Amino acid sequence: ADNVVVFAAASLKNALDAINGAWKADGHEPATISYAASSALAKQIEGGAPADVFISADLDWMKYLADKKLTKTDTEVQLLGNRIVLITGKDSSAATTIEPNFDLAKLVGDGKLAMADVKAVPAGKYGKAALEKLGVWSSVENKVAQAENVRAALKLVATGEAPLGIVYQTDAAADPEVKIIATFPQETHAPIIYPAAVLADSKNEDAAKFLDYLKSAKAKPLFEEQGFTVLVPAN
Amino acid sequence: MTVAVDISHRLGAFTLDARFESAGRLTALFGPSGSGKTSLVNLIGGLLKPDRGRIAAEGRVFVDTAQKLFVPAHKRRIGYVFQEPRLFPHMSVRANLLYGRWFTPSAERYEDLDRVVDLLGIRHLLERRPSHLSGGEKQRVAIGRALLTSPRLLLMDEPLASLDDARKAEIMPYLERLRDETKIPIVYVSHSVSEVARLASDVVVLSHGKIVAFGPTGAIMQRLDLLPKESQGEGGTVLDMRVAGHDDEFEMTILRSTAGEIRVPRVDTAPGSAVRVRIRARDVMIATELPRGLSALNVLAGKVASIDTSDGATVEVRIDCNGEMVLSRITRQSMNALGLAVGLPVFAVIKTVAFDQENLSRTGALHDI
Amino acid sequence: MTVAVDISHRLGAFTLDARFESAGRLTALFGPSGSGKTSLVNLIGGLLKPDRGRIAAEGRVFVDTAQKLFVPAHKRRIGYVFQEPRLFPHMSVRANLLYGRWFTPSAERYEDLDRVVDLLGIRHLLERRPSHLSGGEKQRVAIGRALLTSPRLLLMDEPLASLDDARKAEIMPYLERLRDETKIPIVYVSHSVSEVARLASDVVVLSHGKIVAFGPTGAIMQRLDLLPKESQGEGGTVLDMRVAGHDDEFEMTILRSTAGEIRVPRVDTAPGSAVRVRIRARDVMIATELPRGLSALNVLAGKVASIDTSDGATVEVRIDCNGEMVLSRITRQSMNALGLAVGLPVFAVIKTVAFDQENLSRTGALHDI
Amino acid sequence: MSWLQLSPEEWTAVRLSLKVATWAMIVSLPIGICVALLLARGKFWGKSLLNGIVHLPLILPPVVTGYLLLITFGRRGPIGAFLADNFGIVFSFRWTGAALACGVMGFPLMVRAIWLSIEAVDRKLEAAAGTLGANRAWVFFTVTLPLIMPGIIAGMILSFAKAMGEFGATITFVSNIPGETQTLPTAIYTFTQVPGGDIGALRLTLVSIVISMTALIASETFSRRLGKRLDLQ
Amino acid sequence: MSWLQLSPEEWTAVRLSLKVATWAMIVSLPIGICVALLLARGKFWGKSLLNGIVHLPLILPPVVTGYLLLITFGRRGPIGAFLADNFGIVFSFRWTGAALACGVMGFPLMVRAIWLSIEAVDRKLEAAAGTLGANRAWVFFTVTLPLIMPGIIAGMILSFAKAMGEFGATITFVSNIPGETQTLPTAIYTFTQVPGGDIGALRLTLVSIVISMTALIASETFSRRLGKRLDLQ
Ligand SMILES: Nc1ncnc2c1ncn2[C@@H]1O[C@H](COP(=O)(O)OP(=O)(O)OP(=O)(O)O)[C@@H](O)[C@H]1O
Ligand SMILES: Nc1ncnc2c1ncn2[C@@H]1O[C@H](COP(=O)(O)OP(=O)(O)OP(=O)(O)O)[C@@H](O)[C@H]1O
Ligand code: MOO
Ligand SMILES: [Mg+2]
Ligand SMILES: [Mg+2]
Repeated sequence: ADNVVVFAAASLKNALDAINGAWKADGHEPATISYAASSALAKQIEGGAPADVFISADLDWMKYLADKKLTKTDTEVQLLGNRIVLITGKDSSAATTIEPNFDLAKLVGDGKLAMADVKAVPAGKYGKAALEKLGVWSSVENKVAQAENVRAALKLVATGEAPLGIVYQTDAAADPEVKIIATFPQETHAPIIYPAAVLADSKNEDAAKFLDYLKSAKAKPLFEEQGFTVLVPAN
Repeated sequence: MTVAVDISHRLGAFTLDARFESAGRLTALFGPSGSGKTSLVNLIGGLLKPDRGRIAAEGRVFVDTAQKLFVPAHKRRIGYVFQEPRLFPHMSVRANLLYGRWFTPSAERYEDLDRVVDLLGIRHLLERRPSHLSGGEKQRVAIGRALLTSPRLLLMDEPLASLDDARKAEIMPYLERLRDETKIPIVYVSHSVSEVARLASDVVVLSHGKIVAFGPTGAIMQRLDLLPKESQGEGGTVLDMRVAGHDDEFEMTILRSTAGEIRVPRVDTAPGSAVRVRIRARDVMIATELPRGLSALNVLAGKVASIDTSDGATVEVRIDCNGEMVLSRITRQSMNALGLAVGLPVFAVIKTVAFDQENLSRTGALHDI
Repeated sequence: MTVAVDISHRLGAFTLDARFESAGRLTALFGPSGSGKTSLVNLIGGLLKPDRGRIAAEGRVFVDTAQKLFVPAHKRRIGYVFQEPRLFPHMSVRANLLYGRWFTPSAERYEDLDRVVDLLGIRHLLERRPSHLSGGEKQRVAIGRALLTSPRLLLMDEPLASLDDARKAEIMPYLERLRDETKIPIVYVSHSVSEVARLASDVVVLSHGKIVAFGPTGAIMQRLDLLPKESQGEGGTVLDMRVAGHDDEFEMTILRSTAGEIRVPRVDTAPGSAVRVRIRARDVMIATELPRGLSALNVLAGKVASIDTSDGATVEVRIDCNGEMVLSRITRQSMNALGLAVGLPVFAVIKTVAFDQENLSRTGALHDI
Repeated sequence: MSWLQLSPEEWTAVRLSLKVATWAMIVSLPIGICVALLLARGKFWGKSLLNGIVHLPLILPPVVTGYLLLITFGRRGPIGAFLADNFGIVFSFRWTGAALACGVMGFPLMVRAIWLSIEAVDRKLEAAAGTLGANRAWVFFTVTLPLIMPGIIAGMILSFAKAMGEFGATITFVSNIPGETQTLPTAIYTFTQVPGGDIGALRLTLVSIVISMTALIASETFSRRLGKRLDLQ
Repeated sequence: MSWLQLSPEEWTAVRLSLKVATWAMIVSLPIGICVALLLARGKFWGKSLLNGIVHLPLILPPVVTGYLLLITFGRRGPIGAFLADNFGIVFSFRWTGAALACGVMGFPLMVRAIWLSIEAVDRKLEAAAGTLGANRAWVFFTVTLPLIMPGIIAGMILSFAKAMGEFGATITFVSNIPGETQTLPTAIYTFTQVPGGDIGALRLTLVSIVISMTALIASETFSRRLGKRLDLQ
């Protein structure tokens, strides 16, 4: 069979590359994985991209495709979970606990709070929802620096441009230039979920197999190594 | 009809209005700076489209605004030597020279590289780029480039202006041959009376965009009033004579016409062939008795036909030598001393060395009819 | 010392080696196309840096490679009329003309726009762009632009080549005045023997990048061998004479030098002032008896000093007129007929109208020392 | 046509984009002219290096350029810190930073255009100006500069247009702060990232096109008129 | 220096980027020359429109350009479908699409460079060639084209460099498929999206710089040699 073509959110690269290696080692043709922003991938699928599997960084873009009947809805699975955290530079002494109405504005001071785009990028949307829930959004709204994506927000903190930032736990854990002040409680925002599905136009019988492989016990540690929470029970 | 022009054209505040039909083989355009010579040549060459009018050459109609006819330059089979060299900077001299050949059907090529290169003395420059040439060298290459298209009409805008006399002397006989043997009609712009007198069959005198005189060279050259005051000494008589024989001992040639016989430094042509002689008015003395013991060998007998005293110190005397007019420019004082008057029999005395090469030229039939 | 040059410089395969010190006020560079005239002027003007050597003008050292001295062009206070016009295309004629004035300290300005514009006849062009000018018009603007810098040294590379005789006749007296009154030294490139004879105090003859002759104009002009064969008729004697008086009736001026007295068309200068007279060798006849009944008014008595028969049909006879040499070019046949021999007393006979404007020029002291 | 109605925030982005593009263009112009002169005329060690550096923003993915700007011109970056401490010039999270990013991204385009024009200048005219007494600076301002106007105008319009479209480097360097660094392209980007944002993206894209076309046509007209005045054809 | 070692997949990206940039440059060259000629010399209705369209890729955020390409040249897009059905030319998610995206993004830069050179051509030389018998096509190929070589070379290098750096339009149009559409910039982007990817991004960035600098220096050398050969100064 042909290689499985996977369209995956860019933040999954490390984990998926590792899993793809394992998949190959198990005697399969390696998958061809295209990493880009979920939005771009979704629109490309809409435009006829020859992809077999889509893994989005949020539910919205998966729903976008599902509404257009471009996914095999029965294959859709909520694959991974993540957490958002409040970070600061590694030399900073800033500390706080995240609780309703905590004084984030004071902590940010004259600086900026780096986040991914709060309207467009999942990490930004989750962060904004959490801050709203905690009642501090309006006090920091005009101190937010929205980056193109969560990695760029992380960079802003790592380089000291911004004293604080809200990013995924997966990114923060791996960057020695930053440290995590606190993790946002799960209930402050919608669950952070990476859904995956086989696409309607896919004719490759390996597609479903690859998706199954992602849910397998072999994949689980490789995801967890990168800080993701695997949401599906190992089969 | 070699060249027939009847156009008007505006350029900014300047208006060119020209109408002439020249049957001559070399039509000179003569006139002061800014009088419209280059514009006229550009119109003939197809670089300008006239606002109104018609241009034809050698029976081919180039432009006729009434019929909305405009033959583009590249179909006119002309060779144009521009006032400035306009060489292609990205090509060697050789490539510049050969450029036009691509477009000349080989059956119509009458010129070849070797001949032109030797004529112009540019063999050592062939591999150079134009930017590495001197002013005169560029001009010579430009002449060569136009000649090597083997054109059916040659347009030359002051082609010799930046050349020294030695070069000019080499190129002019070539142009004569082109005119007489290859029978390529030539339109030639020049400020130099002596070039015009030597080469032209017909002269168009321009001033402020208008034609103030047009006619055969001989007639125009006698009208000293047409020449700028400063060139009047250069004007004079143009006689078309025949070789009567050669004097080998003194390396002289004897020329004859109805005006009489004159001796000039040897001209290498067979007896019987036609030679044009230019006699500057200022080179002609007048004697009332046959001079003796004098180094001037040429004496033509005649009668004073007219005296023009319009000018201050000098007068112009027209001497009728057996039907041919010879013009002389002498001082009023001499005129008085000699007691000249219309009808007086006199001798026109011309120094032989006045006929140096630039005043002698072999000619074929200068007009086509 | 007006101009002192001692340089060598290579350009591709061409090598220029020039060494001369001219004390003259107008040094002409004369030589065939490609002989290195423009290169030499570029070296003096600071557009080229010589490989080796020294150039000084009017006591200012411009280049001295030994001392690693190089004064950039803009500090040389020169006016340079290039061989091609090089006008600024983005400026009006007026702006072109006035360009150099910005850089001339007002105390040193001796030229003003009105005067130059009238001299050159370019008033109607002032608001135009250079691209809308004819060839000769461009050249005139270029001359004006150089003059209006009120330079302390004027370099002119064939400035009059594309101008008609009338224009030339207007500009030449102006250059004479500049040379004589304003005392601006001039380096002047020309192919025209008559321009050189009229204007130059000294002549540098170049050939293949070498100086083949250098000296005062009079001396060079007598050496017909230096001239290209075709210009030899133009060469001859240059006599510096004085005005002895005027003949108002016939509008003549009487000039005198030790050679004798000659009459020329009126020259407007006071008795006693210096006038340079150029006598073309071909305008001088030789008579063994005093001519009678002849329109040539000027007769100088002398003795044959030498006869040069190197050439075929013509010979050059040098006549010693009381210490001043007058050169004559006559046919060998005439020589034989007259029985000329060295020592024979003869008369040099010159037509008066041979002295038209181009052969007469007012002169100041032509040399500085 | 209510979907064409711009929100106040979008108006702010439009104004900001104009400001950023204009400043990027104006400030990079003199530098661009100098660098183009150096590249076209200079003979010095490291010319290839300079040439390479000028072209870097073209060669690098914009995000990388933005990141490089961040670590050099950012608050902690060597140049950024120096400028902030000594001149009070701060780029990070300011519109000035957006202008810097846009200027840098458009710089190679501007330099190339001017460079090409400089190479087309007839140096004989400059030499002529020298003989008339003009020193190098005068020659430059009175002869060279007017003659390279077509290249300068082309360079300016390229720089301006690029600034109107620049997104990657800007957002990476100064992020996307409404009213301060949110330019039209970043606003458009935001729209493209959300399902259903296409209309908004289209609206802002049209605005961007209208502005740039106006600038383009104005520059052409100016250029043509200048060309006529200069008789450069 | 083992971190400088490229993985096989990265080598593929390098090769692909070279291929894409080269094709983008080569294919857009003749079109660029024609369009530049039209803009510089043509007098026709809609010239401003053409000018505007040429500049669009500069003005629009690259993501928008990519998106526009996707909906016109994609499998379901009007032009894409037409080309695929009639000529078998497919852009979507092929390296050809990446080349198209890069070519389009570099097109305004190329056109401007050539345009500037065309305007600097002395039309009197073209007229002279006409009098020598050359028709318009010959004049173009023997006179105009050699004289605008500096602009053509500049245009080519700008197009090539832009293609080496183009990211936004490419990833949006043809995604980031290893071996097919994953060029150096998209590979770099992917590295920047994951923790620990910086080294990889740096490695590929260096590769990109080395390639582009080589191209740049080669073009300069060629241009200079040509200039000497042409005596254009
Ligand atoms: N850049 C150059 N490279 C090589 N040779 C050159 C260069 N410039 C001029 N030459 C050569 O140097 C010689 C002298 O040139 P120059 O321009 O000084 O001549 P010129 O005496 O002014 O001639 P003309 O009367 O034709 O203007 C010529 O043979 C010319 O071919
Ligand atoms: N493009 C133009 N726009 C306006 N006037 C022009 C243009 N070109 C030429 N002229 C004017 O037309 C007149 C004739 O120019 P032309 O070039 O034909 O003169 P010419 O007789 O060749 O002079 P020259 O002997 O100086 O070359 C001049 O007065 C010139 O100023
Ligand atoms: O090429 Mo970009 O992708 O300008 O921002
Ligand atoms: Mg003319
Ligand atoms: Mg010269």
